[in-house]
Amino acid sequence: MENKITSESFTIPMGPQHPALKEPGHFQFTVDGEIVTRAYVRLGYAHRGIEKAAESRNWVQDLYLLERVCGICSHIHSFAYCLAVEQLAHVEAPPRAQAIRVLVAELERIHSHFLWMGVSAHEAGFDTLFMYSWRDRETVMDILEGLTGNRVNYSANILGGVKFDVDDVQAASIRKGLDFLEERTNHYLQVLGKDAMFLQRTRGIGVMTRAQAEVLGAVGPTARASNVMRDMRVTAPYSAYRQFSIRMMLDSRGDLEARFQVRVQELLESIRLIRQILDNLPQGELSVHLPRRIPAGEAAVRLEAPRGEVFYYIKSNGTDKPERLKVRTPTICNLNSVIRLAVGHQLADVPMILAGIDPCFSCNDRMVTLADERDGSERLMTWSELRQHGIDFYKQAAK
Amino acid sequence: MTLISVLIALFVFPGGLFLIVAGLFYQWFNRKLLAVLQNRIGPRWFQPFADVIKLLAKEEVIPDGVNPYLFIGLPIMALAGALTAAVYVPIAGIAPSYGFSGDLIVVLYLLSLLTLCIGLAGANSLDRFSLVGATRTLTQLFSYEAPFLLAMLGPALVAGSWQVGKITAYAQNHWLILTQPLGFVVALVGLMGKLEMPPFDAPEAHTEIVAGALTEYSGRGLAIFDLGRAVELIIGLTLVSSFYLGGVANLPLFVVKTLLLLFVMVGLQSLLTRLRIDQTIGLWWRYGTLLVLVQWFFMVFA
Amino acid sequence: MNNEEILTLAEQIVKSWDWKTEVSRSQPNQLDVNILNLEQFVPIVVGLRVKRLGYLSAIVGLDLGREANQLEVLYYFCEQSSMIVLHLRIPRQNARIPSLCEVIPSAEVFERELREMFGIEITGLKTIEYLYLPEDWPDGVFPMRKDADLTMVTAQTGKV
Amino acid sequence: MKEPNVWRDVMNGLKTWARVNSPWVLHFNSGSCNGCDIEILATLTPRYDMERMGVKLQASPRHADVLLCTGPVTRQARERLIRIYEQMNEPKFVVAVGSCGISGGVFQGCYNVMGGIDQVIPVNAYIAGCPPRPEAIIDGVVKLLASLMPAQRDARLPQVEQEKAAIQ
Repeated sequence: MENKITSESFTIPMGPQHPALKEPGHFQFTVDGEIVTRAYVRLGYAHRGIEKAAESRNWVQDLYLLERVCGICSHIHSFAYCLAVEQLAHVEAPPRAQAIRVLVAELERIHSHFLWMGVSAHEAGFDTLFMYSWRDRETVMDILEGLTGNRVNYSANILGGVKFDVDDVQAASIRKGLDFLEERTNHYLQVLGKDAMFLQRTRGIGVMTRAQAEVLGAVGPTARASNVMRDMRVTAPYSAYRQFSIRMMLDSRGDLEARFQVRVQELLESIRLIRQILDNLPQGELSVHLPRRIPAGEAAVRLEAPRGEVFYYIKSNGTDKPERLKVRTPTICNLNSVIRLAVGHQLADVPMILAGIDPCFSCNDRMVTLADERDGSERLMTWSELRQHGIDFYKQAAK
Repeated sequence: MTLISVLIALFVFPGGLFLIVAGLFYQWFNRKLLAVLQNRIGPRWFQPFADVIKLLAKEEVIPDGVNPYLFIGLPIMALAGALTAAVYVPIAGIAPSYGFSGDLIVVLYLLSLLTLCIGLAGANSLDRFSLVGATRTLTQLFSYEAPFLLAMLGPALVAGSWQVGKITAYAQNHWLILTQPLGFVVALVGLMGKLEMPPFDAPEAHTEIVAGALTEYSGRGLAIFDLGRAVELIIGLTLVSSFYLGGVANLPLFVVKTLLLLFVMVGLQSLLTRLRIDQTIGLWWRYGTLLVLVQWFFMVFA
Repeated sequence: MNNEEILTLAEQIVKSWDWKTEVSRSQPNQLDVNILNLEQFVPIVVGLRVKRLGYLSAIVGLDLGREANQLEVLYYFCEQSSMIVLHLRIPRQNARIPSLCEVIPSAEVFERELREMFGIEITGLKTIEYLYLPEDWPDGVFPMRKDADLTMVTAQTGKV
Repeated sequence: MKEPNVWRDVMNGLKTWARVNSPWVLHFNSGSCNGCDIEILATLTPRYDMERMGVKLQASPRHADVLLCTGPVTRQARERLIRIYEQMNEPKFVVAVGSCGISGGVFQGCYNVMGGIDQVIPVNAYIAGCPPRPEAIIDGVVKLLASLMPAQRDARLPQVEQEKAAIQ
């Protein structure tokens, strides 16, 4: 009897400790049977207060702090920070350093996209693809380790340049790894586009139209899968992307399949770009000197992280510490779309939709929240509350 | 004397201990093969045994608000059901210990008892994930049960008996996979659904609902359910291979045929994506049942 | 439209009507618009939206310190490589700005953050619960303000 | 009198053997940067394959024996962490993975960070690194479990005694 009462609406919490989320974030889905009728997000489990902490540390310490905003896209955060600080100090990193930064950024994109492919295949219950894509990901991890000495937080950047050089031996080993990755990527492109069982889980699921994507402020591959032209590397080229141009991958379908296709095609494009950089690596110094105190001023930079546009704002007051540092990460823009897209879908599709934007909560949580979908009056109910609510509801109905 | 032989049949061989050990071994084979297909090394041969022993030694907490008798009783009932079913099935190539006309139906329903118990165990708990898992488990039960039953009745129809022993005897001389290929496919895939193997693991989809109906179980309860599954794996494999693959007259034949069947199932597992629960139902009722009915049509009129 | 055209058009828009604004170009690709009258803020954003000049990339809050006794909010509208930055300055006490949610739904996220971190009331913002700070966060402490008293962590763990 | 003792020893030995060989792991991120989390995930994949040690990633705290914790504990995650720890059934072990989990790491002093995992729940093993390599994570878990073996435990006893004496 009680089950009957509560079946009218049923809330499923997801996270913060939840296998679909490698990171904490709390989702709540109200379901009717298996259909989601409401979605709600609560972040803050990984909120550490990095922006505030950055104000109390000096410019060099901040580099290492910001690298740990996110472990998956660590390079792009320190890249953005360095660009902004260099802009404030009116210096530019030497061409060779810029090329190496972009090189690492693209390698990181490859690692991130492979990681995402595995995780989303895992969400779909396709563990074989998860295992294979992570096995292949180890190749790019080896390359990164060989280059920088660490598998995850590379700390390749220093203010004014990069820490290490790429010599011929390393270039050769990168090329060798890339050949393997290219072959595998082409294979995955086929699998993702042809496997009927997989398409059943992706085709036509979580469709976001171009207009929706623009209104919801989607960025990165999520936006590009809905045919929105937003790719900072192309529309607002920075650093070495001015010399080494990249093609924007677009798809007009806007569903999960499109997001898969866009990302896998970006892999091929990144591989092409890395080869081009290796062939035309500029000669010269690796870094320039930056003063300990950065001149007062403001700088805002926008970079293309694997997940989309990342925005850094830095204000300096002329001392050895920043006055204000603001980070806006891509996931926060894309989460908006998830909570709206989830409504009306099957509960079983939700992890896939979530994985479709490649969420990264630790990025966000440094400074953000988000919530709600419709009226904002969403209420958390425990199971017993819900039950009591149902009993009261029927008591009143009986009167 | 008879009492002793009955007890042995129930607790040692072919029921009880033997089944459990063999079931765990088959589980290892399943996991190992899956790992190899996924390019991994996979677990060691004693892994399922270690898992079960560890679970048995682990603290069991009965959560607040559940019926404690049901909480403890359901796993035992599930295992008992599966073990009882073994008595009527030609395990390890030995003719069934007991049999009566129509025991096929009893076996099939004893096998469903496990699923039913898992569903009830989930519904008994107050955990949301368990409840969704229970709903899915029972939904899936209703979707594959009919086609699977129909597929198992195909051999019964040609053998002219609804007794497992007699069907097996008939099937030893007839490779029914050749005459009833559709039935075989449905029975094989139905078995995967019954065992909640991928791609039919929506009821315990980790990424959506944690561990499904058994989220709240730990320790002993989980171990016993696990044993129940292991036993069901063996019985299911035995049934399908003895009906469709030309019978299991002796031990080597039994081992070869059941492992072959398991190999095919593992291959399917590693190749396929998890189906959504509505897709599962669609698959069974739209294609599964239809296929078997087509099969029957040919059997009756040809 | 190239960057220069975008910025010129934006400049024309914010200078039209009787909107009280100060316009400057701090960077070649950046247009800074100082909005002097808070009530004209939303109409200006609507004006930019109508011409599809940029999407809201980020909202940045700034604490200008005790001497200035002001908070500043920057709205970054980006299109291609050009940035149109709207500056709002408000007093630290009873800080209040209008919400953009009606015009730009995705602004909600940024405004909530602003509200929690700087204690700026957003008129018209529907959801006002703490959504990113912990539930037990003390009232009236806004972590990103320069004078925020954040000693409670040290008090709780006995560690720095 | 002797009979039951032998029986008990055998059963205890069996239990320990099973525990060492079948650690089911639950992963909790209490505010980490994901670096450690992806490395934990990497230990499941073909190159490292934790399943060959019997490690299985579990989703429900009720099923898990070892809690792998990453990251500094944020105020928000603190309660969840305690609740998950309490939901786990005995015997249970906690492993702090990464520098942040050990001490708070680079996030020490942030207003929303309480410090390392051991500020909140008891920790049995620490794995250092930022992030630790997958090999290091596997090594840490194995070392933790090996310490359950009576032989190892007894071998460590004199050392512990010495340390105790030294402290006194």
